[in-house]
Amino acid sequence: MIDKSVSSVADAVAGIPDGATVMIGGFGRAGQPVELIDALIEQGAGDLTIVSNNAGNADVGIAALLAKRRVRRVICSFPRQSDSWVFDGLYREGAIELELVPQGNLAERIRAAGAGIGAFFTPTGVGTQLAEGKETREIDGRVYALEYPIKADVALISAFKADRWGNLIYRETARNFGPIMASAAVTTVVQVDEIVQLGRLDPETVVTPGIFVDRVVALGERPWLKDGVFIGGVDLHGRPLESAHDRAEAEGGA
Amino acid sequence: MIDKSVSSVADAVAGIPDGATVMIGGFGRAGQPVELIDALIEQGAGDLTIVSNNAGNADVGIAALLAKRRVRRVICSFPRQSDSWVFDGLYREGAIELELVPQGNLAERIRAAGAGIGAFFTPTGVGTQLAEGKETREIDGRVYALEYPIKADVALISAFKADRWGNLIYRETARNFGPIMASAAVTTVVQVDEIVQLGRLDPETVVTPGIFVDRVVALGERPWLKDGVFIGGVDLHGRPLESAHDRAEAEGGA
Amino acid sequence: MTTQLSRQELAKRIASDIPEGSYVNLGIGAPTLVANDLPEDQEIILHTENGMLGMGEAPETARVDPDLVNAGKQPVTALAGASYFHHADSFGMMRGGHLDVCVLGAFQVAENGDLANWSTGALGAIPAVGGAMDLAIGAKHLYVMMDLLTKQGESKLVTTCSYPLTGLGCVSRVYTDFAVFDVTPNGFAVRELFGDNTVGELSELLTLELADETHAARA
Amino acid sequence: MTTQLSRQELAKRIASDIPEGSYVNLGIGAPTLVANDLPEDQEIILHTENGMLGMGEAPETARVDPDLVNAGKQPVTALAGASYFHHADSFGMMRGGHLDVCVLGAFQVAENGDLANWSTGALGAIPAVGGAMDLAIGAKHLYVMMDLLTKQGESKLVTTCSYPLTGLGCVSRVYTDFAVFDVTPNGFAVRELFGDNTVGELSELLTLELADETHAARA
Repeated sequence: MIDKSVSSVADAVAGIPDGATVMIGGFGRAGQPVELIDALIEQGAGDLTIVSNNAGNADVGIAALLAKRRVRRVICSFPRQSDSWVFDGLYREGAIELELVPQGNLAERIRAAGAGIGAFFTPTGVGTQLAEGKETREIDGRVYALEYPIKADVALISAFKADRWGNLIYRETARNFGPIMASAAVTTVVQVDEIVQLGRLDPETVVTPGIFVDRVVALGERPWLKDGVFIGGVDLHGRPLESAHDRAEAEGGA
Repeated sequence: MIDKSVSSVADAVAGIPDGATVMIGGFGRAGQPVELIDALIEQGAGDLTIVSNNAGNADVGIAALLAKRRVRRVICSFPRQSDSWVFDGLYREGAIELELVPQGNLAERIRAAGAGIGAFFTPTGVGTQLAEGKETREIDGRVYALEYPIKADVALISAFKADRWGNLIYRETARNFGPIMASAAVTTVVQVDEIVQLGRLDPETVVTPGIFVDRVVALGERPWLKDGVFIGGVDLHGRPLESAHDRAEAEGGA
Repeated sequence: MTTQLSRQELAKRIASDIPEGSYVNLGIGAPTLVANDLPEDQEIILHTENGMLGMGEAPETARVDPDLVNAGKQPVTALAGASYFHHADSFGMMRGGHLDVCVLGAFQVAENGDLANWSTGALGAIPAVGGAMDLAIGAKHLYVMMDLLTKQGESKLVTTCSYPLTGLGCVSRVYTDFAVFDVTPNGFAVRELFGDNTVGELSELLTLELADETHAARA
Repeated sequence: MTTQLSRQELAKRIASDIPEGSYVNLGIGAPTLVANDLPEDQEIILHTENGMLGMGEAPETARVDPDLVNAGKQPVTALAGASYFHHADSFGMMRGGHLDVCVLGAFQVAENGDLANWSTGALGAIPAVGGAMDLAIGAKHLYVMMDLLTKQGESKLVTTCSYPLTGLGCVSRVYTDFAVFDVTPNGFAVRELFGDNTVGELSELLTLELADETHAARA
C-alpha cells in the first residue's frame, strides 16, 4: 500500500541537509506552508538556498528562517515589503545573496525544471537590468532572453486536501506556486488540512497528481473554515477577529 | 453581458478562411470535435493546415476533411493507423504535406504558443531523424534540440460543459489536447454537451478559463451518459451496442 | 492651463475606455481604483496574476478569506464565473497575450513606449520586481495611469527613460491628470485634453513634441 | 541452448521487477501484458501519456467509455486515486523524469543504450512516431521487452542500430525470451539467464561481447 502520509511536521522535514535548495510555496500568506517552515527551523538545516516569491514578512515563516542565518541565498521576485526588515537587514549587511527574477520568469523556470525543458526564450525582462548578460535572440520579430530551469532538492508547500497517494487539491489563490514547485523538487513535502480516503478526491479536480508528492502531513481544518464551509472571522493572517476592537482595527487597516 | 454561446455548429465555424491553420483536439475518438469538423467541411474552407495528434480515421472527421482535399499540410505525431487510408493515399500521391512531430514536443510547442514562449530546448528526439537540422545545445550535461511554438488561427475542441463566459471542464482522457489548443489559437471554438448557468462550474475545477474561448455550441448529452451519470452501452466510437450480436462482435474485437 | 483631474476622476475616465467583455489586469496602487468605476451593468473580467480570473471586490472585514487575495495581497472575492490556476498558467496567460488591457502606474514613459516603473535605481535600495516586467509585456494594450509631473514638477513623459526600464516599447497609452497621450511610431500624441489644457501648453511644459490627435479621438 | 520464455512468462518476469509504489508507463503492444501480472496486493500506479495516472484494467463491453482510453486508444478504467491532466502536463511529467519505469518494445537496442523502435526505415512507408521518442527519454528506468531474435534469426541486440533511432543511450535493461540484459558503460551484461541458456552461447549467438553479471544480480 502506498501511503505518503507522515504523522508530524518533524517527520515531514526530516533529512533536509545543509546546503539544500528549498522551494517554499505561497504568495504572501496565501499558500505559505507556515508550519513546515517552523519545522525546518527546528530541524536545523543551514546554508540553504530558498526559492520563493517573497523573502519573508515580519518575524515569522521565511523571515524567522532568515533571522537564524540559515539561508545563504534567496531566489525570488519580491523581497522588499513594508515588513521585510529581516531580509532587508541581512541584505544590507551583505549576509545574504539575492537573485531577483521577474515573477513570471520565476514561475516558468520552476515549471521548466518540472517538465524537463532545458531552457526557454522569454520576452519578459528583455532590455532591462534583470536580463543583463543573458543570451537574447530575435524570433519572429520579437526579442527574447534565454532562461534556465530552477530545480530544488526539496519543496515545502501548502495544499487543501490530499489522499494517501499524494494527490492534491488547493483552495482559491492559495494554489499559486504549489503545483509547479511540487514538480520541480526531488522531494516534495506538503501540509494539508486533511488527508481523505483514497477515491474521495474527484480525479477530474486533482490539481497536483501524487507522482509529484513524497510526504504529506495533515494539520486540521484551517480556522476560517468549519466542516468545509467558509465562515470567516479572521484577518488576512488567519488570526481570529476576537473583539470588536480588533474588528475596528482591521477595518481601519483594510 | 458576455455570452460566448452560439446556436449552431455552422455559426461556430463561420468565417474560417482558406489557408487557415486549424488545430483539432482529440486523441483518437476521445475529445475529437466530430460535429465541428463536419461543420467545417460544410463551411467549405480549403488550403488548410491541420494541427492534430492524428490524421484521421476511416472516412469520418479529419479523414473526411482530407478526402475533400481541403488540407494542404498536416502537423501531427501519428498519421499512420490501421484505418488511415485517406491520409495514406494523399500522402503517397504527394497531395499533402506532413510535419511529423513527437507527441510531447507537439504538446509543448502548442503550450509554448499559448504561453508566449519564443522557443524551448527539449531532449525529445535529439539524435533522431526528427531532429535533423535542428539547433542543438548541451545544457548541464544533456543535449537538447530547439523547438518553436505552433500557433493557430482557429482551434476546434470538444469539452464536457461550459458556461457563457467560456469556462470549460472536460471528461476523463478526452481532456487531452483541448486546454493547450484553446490557448494557442486566435479563435477557439468549442463543442460541449451543455452550457450551464454562470456560477455552476466550481472555480476550483475549471480546466480552461474562458479567456481562451471564443465560441461555444451545446450539442446535448453524449450517448453514454444519462443525466450526468455514465451508463455505457456504446462502443469506442460512441455507437450504441444495439443487439446481442453487436455485443458479441464488440467483445470479439476487444 | 490649470485643469488637473483627481485620481478618482482619472480612474473613471480609464474605466470608460474599457469595453464590455475585456479581460483586464489592474496593477497595484492607483490602477486598482479603476475597478470601482467599471460600469455595473457590464461584464469586465479582472485577472489577478496570483492565479484568478473573475476577481470581485473586497469582502467585508468579517468575511476576509486569507486564501483569496489579489496581487497586492489584499483580500478580494470571487465572482460567479471565476476560475483559479497556478502561477505558471497565470503568467503564461499574460505572456501569451491573452489579456486585453493592463493598467499600470509608472515613474516614466518614453516616446518609444519604454516603461520605467519598478525601480528608482537609488543606490542601496533593496530591489524588488514582482510581476512588473511580466505585466509590462503581458497584454494587448498597456495603459499607464500616472501624474503627468513629479512632485518636483518634472515631466514623467520623457524622450528616454532615466530610471531602470521595466519593458521596451510596451506602453500603448498614458492617462495623466492633464491629458491622455497615445504612444505612436512618431512619439506622443495627445488623444484627449482635460478642461482648459491645450496641446501647445503641454508641449511647452513637457519640452516634448506632441502631435494633436484630439480631433481624431473625438471622430 | 533451447530455453525461450513465452511473452506471458516474460511479462510476469518484468512485473516482478517493479517495486510497489512505482509510477510506470507500459508501451503499446506486448508491454501492456505486464499490467496483468502486477501483484494484486501491491499498489503500482500506471501512467498513460494521453493524460491519466491510476489507469485500471479494460472494462466489460457494456461499460466501455469512449472518453476513457489508453495510449493505444483502447478502453480502460480509472482506479480510486486516479487523476486526469492535459497532454502538455502529461508529457512534462515524462520529460521531467518523474516516472520510475517505462517498458517499451523495440526493433533494436545498441550496446550504448540507443533504442530503435519507431520506424523500420522502409522506403515509402508512412512515418508515424506518436509518443515513442518522449517515452524513450521519459522515465528513470527504460526497460525494453522484446524477442531476442528477429523472425529471420538476427540479433536485435546490436553494436550500432541500423534502424532509425528513437532515443540515444536511453535503455537501462532489455528483457528478452532468452535472458535479461543490462546496458552498462561497457556494453551489454547478462543479468539473468532463463533455463539452460549460458552466457557463452548467447555471446556466440549474438556475436556480441557479453559481461556475466548473473552472479551479481542474484546476490
